[in-house]
Amino acid sequence: PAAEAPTSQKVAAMPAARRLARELGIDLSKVKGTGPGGVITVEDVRRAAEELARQEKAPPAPPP
Amino acid sequence: MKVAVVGGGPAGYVAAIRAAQLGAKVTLIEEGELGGECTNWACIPSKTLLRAVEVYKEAAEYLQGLPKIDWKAVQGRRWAVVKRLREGIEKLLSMNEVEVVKARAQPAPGRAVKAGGKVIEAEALILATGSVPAPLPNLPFGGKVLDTKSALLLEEPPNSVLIVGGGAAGVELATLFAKVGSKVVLVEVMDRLLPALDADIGMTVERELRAMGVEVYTSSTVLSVDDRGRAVSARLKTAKGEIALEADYVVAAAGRRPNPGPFADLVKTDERGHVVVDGQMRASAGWVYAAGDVAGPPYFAHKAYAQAKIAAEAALGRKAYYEPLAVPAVVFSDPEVASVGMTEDEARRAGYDAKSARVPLSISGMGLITGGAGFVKLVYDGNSGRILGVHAVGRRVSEIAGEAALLVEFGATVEDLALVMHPHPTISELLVEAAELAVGKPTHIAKRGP
Amino acid sequence: MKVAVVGGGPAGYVAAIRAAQLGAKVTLIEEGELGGECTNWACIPSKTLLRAVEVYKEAAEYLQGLPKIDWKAVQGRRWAVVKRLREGIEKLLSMNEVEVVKARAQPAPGRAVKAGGKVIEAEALILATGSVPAPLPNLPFGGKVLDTKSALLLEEPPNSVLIVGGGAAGVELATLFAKVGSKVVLVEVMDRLLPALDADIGMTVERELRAMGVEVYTSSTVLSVDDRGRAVSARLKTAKGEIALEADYVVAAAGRRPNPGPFADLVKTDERGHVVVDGQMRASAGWVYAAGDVAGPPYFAHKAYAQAKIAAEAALGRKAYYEPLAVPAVVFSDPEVASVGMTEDEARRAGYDAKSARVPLSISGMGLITGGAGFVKLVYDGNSGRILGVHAVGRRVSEIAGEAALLVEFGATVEDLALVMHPHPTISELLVEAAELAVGKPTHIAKRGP
Ligand SMILES: Cc1cc2nc3c(=O)[nH]c(=O)nc-3n(C[C@H](O)[C@H](O)[C@H](O)COP(=O)(O)OP(=O)(O)OC[C@H]3O[C@@H](n4cnc5c(N)ncnc54)[C@H](O)[C@@H]3O)c2cc1C
Ligand SMILES: Cc1cc2nc3c(=O)[nH]c(=O)nc-3n(C[C@H](O)[C@H](O)[C@H](O)COP(=O)(O)OP(=O)(O)OC[C@H]3O[C@@H](n4cnc5c(N)ncnc54)[C@H](O)[C@@H]3O)c2cc1C
Repeated sequence: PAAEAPTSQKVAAMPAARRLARELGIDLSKVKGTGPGGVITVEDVRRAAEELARQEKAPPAPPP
Repeated sequence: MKVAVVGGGPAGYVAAIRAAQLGAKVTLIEEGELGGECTNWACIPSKTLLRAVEVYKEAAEYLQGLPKIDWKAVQGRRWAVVKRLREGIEKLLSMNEVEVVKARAQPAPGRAVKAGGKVIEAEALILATGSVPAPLPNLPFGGKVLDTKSALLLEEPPNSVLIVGGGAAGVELATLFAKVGSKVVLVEVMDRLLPALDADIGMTVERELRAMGVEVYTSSTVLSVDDRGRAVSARLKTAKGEIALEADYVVAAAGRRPNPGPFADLVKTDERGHVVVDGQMRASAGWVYAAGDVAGPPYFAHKAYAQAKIAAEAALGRKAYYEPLAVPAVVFSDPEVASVGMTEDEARRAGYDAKSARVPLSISGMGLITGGAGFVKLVYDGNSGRILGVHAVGRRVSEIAGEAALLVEFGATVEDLALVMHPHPTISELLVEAAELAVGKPTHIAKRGP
Repeated sequence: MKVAVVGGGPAGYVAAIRAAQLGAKVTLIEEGELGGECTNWACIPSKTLLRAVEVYKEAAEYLQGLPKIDWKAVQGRRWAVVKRLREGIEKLLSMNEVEVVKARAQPAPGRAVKAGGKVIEAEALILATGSVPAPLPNLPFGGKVLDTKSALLLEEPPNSVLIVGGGAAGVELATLFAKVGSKVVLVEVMDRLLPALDADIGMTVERELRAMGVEVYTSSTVLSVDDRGRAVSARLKTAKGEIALEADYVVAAAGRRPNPGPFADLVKTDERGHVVVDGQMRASAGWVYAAGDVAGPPYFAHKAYAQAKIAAEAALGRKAYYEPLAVPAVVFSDPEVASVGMTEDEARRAGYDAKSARVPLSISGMGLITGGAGFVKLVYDGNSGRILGVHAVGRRVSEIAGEAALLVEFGATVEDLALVMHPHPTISELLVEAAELAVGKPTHIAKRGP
């Protein structure tokens, strides 16, 4: 799902991270930042995207 | 993919280069000079002239008797710099295999533009037609009534000049002419100079211009100007009543308007005439993009560059968005001005626990070496410590505006900044001092009360 | 808690202020002037004089006939700036309730120092005794053989001067005197000027000094100097053989040595005499800390500030560590130098996929306006894009060194930098150009081949 609304200005993210989030349709408010003071870096966005891809590929958990 | 770009200023030539780099076949159409307003008639000429008068004026302190400035030499240097930059742009366009058409462009039926008798078909069109000077009400340009471009082309500094408009262009021109001894009167309709910026900035610039001998009238307007051929006589309405004065020239530096020209019918424009664009710089006609002055304020070359890159990338299908947190504003008055991100008021209105920390230039070595007047102010969020804006006045602060933009765009906190070593002695050290003040451990300024 | 600080230079007064802010009762002992070497005799005087000759020399381009420089006025301005800063430091110390003792300090039995007949007991001692000029081999200071401090105190610029040492102080002095017309010979033992920095920097500075008329001899040494009272005659061993020359003065700018003085017996020192410290600036005697020049190279005031804050915080039990990623080096030659973080070689040796992107100043508006010579180079990791170093030469680059340090300390990538708007026209824009070059989309420079 592409994030069409502008990224929230209250989420602290590095410029390249904001750009990549736009390209990959990642919601920055759901990404954990590991940069200085918890700033979201481009690596964090990449990791979040991989995580999302894994979750989408994984079969839905069987009902208990 | 074929892309047409109209306008060869900062927005146009940069859009053309970026589109070409991404593989497009690009045609750029320019009716005047490559480099546009900025390179040929505005940013570069003004800053070249300002640098010359800066050293002239400051050298006077160290000379026994100062010869008159050689204005021919000053203008000569200006042309040398402009020529070199313009030729650089020509070369960059040719190396990027951009076809340049020197003619006036207008829309053609379908997805095409007409220029110089040719019809140029294109899958995407980028409008970068810039802006033009707005005349004062009832005061057409011509004779002794100059726009900023003509003022920068004068072959001798005027003996006296009335500058209307206390924005960036007005205060820069006032600085320029005051330093070579012109009698300068500067009129601004709002209650302070540089009214678009942090209030302390305008007040500092006004005080320093006055110290340089400039007569400043804020909250004032020009009632009438009478061009008498050899000079003009003007009547002003000021806070203290009406006054009459004479000057060699009047310079209207009070504003510019967008210049969509014949393309105004092709796309939706706002009430002032700017092309209306979305976050990807796309206009109402989906194949048309706009960038630079024509796409709306603020009018800065670096904003034009940034929008141009987005427009080119979006035109070529990239998911690029124009959403800067900070568009730096720089004014090359004396002292200079740098303003990035939110003012304290803006931060408060945006819902932050807005705080600010301000340090005077006079506490620092380089501040005193270069003159001493001015300050650096950080605006930050009291909860997170995040830096939201930087507002500075002082000689050389133009060079710390890039760092200021970085701080805001990187989401840096005052604590982060306080811990980064900055070289001594520089103006950039004042950013660290302000950050230390914000965290309660200032070094070169007395600690604020508890 | 009681803290004693020995030395009132950048390290000492800053340590005293920080310790006081954290609640300590602080005594600072200084035998000379508050502000130390930097404020009184080095950084500030040299930069004030350099600014004066910069405008003098550049103004000459715009004057019909240049009057001689009024060196008294230049030195007068220097004293005014120094006095203001020194008085500021005095005031800051008193507002922070630091007791100042004007005397020479030496160790006393137990945890105490002696100074001016008093014994000052302290739980922590911070040594900030700085460094002193190192004479040339067999060439004691005195007569026509000057250290940098005396060179900066000359009442008239020399007609001719031999400067020994092509480091920061040497090239700054060469710039200073060349601009006011002195015949300058500059000798450096290594194969390039500024040998501690990126190789391209030294080569550029050498070329520009030569263009200014300075005779530069690298890979050269002084064989002998004969002080004949009214002048000196010297013999040099150069790459091209021996040469003899005459000069009004010789300036030894080839090095400084640490100055632990009577405290050398109290703590462990290294083979050059620096106090050995751990990551918290703690010396071998656990209650003793050191900061600034006496704690080791590099010799910079901003490094002294940073270490002083760490020492004060550590002395007061805080978990503060001195571990910067980048100590900016700045040289105020013409063109200026800014160097931060790793060179390409250093990055390679540290195991990175070291890459660099370099852009000349001459592609930019402000680069040409201010003179044109120089470049900005980014060193980055090819895998992550992370910026590891910034190396620049050019007028005004001193003001982008703070931004450069921020980039390195923040772990910013070239992509991050490429996306931050920098104001036009400024030197700081070149950082963005270099970053765009690194990501393969340069705007104002032809794209590198594939
Ligand atoms: C005195 C002054 C000083 C300034 N100083 C600075 C400064 O220091 N820093 C800064 O960032 N900004 C400065 N600015 C603002 C800056 O000049 C503009 O923001 C910038 O030029 C905008 O670039 P642009 O490409 O949008 O438009 P322009 O530079 O105006 O270029 C538009 C181009 O399009 C061409 N054109 C228009 N219509 C057509 C058509 N139909 N067919 C063909 N060609 C056409 C024009 O001939 C022109 O060359 C200054 C402005 C002024 C007036
Ligand atoms: C020509 C020149 C130009 C320079 N320019 C720059 C520059 O532009 N930027 C920069 O960052 N650095 C510059 N430096 C380096 C800078 O001056 C030093 O790094 C800085 O002064 C170190 O500070 P400090 O506090 O460690 O020592 P110092 O400034 O040397 O201060 C030490 C103080 O301790 C006092 N003292 C010593 N022993 C005792 C004692 N036993 N009792 C009492 N008092 C004592 C001394 O009197 C002195 O005041 C320059 C150096 C030179 C020589």
